[in-house]
Amino acid sequence: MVTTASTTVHILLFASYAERLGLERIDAALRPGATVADALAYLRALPGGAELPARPLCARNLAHVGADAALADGDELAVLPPLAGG
Amino acid sequence: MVTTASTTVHILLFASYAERLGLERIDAALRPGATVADALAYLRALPGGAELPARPLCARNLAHVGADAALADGDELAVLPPLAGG
Amino acid sequence: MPFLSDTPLDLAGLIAEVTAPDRGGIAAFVGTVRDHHGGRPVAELEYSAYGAMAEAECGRIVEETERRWPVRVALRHRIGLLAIGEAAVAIAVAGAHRDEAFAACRHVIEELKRRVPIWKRERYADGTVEWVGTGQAPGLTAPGGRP
Amino acid sequence: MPFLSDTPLDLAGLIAEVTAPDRGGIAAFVGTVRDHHGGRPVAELEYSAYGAMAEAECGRIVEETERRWPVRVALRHRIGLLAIGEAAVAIAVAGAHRDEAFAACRHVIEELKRRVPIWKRERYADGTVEWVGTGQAPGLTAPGGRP
Repeated sequence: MVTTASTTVHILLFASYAERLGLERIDAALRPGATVADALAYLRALPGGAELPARPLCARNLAHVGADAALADGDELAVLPPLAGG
Repeated sequence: MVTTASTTVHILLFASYAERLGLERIDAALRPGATVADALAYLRALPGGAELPARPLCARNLAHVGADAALADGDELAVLPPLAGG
Repeated sequence: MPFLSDTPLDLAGLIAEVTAPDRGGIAAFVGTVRDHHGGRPVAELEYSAYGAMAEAECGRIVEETERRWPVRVALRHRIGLLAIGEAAVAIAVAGAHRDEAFAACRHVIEELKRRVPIWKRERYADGTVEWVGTGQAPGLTAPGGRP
Repeated sequence: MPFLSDTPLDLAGLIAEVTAPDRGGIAAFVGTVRDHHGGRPVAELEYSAYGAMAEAECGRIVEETERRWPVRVALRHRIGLLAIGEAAVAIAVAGAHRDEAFAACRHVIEELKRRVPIWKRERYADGTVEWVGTGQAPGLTAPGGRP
């Protein structure tokens, strides 16, 4: 069975990344089966998106994930600049 | 030249050692050239002195020393039970 | 929001949280705002966080640490505008033995720096403003892995 | 007598003593009176010291530590009668980097336990009283040597 529904991912940007892209949140409609890498490719196509590093730190639903992690409809994906806590 | 003067050492006892010997301070007249070991032998001859361990912790003039350290007239020698600070 | 605080941190309060009659060794760490960074005088500093995830990640660090060592952990990170010398992070760890307390305290600050989504923007004496990164991010892809 | 105190210890005061704008990492240790020792419930505890030597030895430990690492050290040990849960020792060490602060703080507590002439007498719930030794003494013959 082929599903035609898209996967909507709520992307959050923080700190320097939010400044570079000029946005803190964007909802992206990705193809079903999309991964974190696909969401990053979507961001890179946006104005300022080319400035993102090759492999930024990412979190899916409040937990760190790698670029090959799968995304489901309704997931929250955060793209995190270098951490500076402590 | 042979000196006939004795070496007076002020011996301090603390905590459990003071209790075993029933004294906190005693001035011992030792032969010139005496060492910490000689002072300990002097203590062992006192009532309760046999209960001292073979090699108790000792301090001469506020600094830790070994049993072979030399004693001079007027030195303060402290015999220290196992430490329990912290 | 128990781990992030927008008011000054209280180490004595954290120590009181973790101390108990059978946990006599308490190791603590406080990180304060330095007056210099890369040779430039810092005037003030602002911490921001991905709040929901920072809370979750701090909770996971505390839980993992208390599972790995027989200790209790209290942890706070300041957010918002901080003056030079103010505490940005405070950690208190109590255990029956100091080995465990020191090891666990050290673990908490290392994991916090590595995993908790907090950022700082420094304003320098010359008026310029800059996001400060510790360079931890790019290689970190999973909570268990080292960069 | 700056290192021995017959009143409750104040860790915040020690931290304030060592913190400076260029020393942003503060490691601390507090040792409190435990309620059990060797399986027996402890009611209260008394610390006594060879005061003049304890002061001198603490001074030497602080000096050696500040020479070995680029840190500042503050240290206090309580003497007299203490209740369960009260702090017996408090140490604060500040440095520019946490590695140094942790290493130096750990060094100070280890050396204090090994070298500073302080004794404790515990009174147990059953009324008996006992001098408590950590067994450090017999092998220790010089300040530089390990037992």
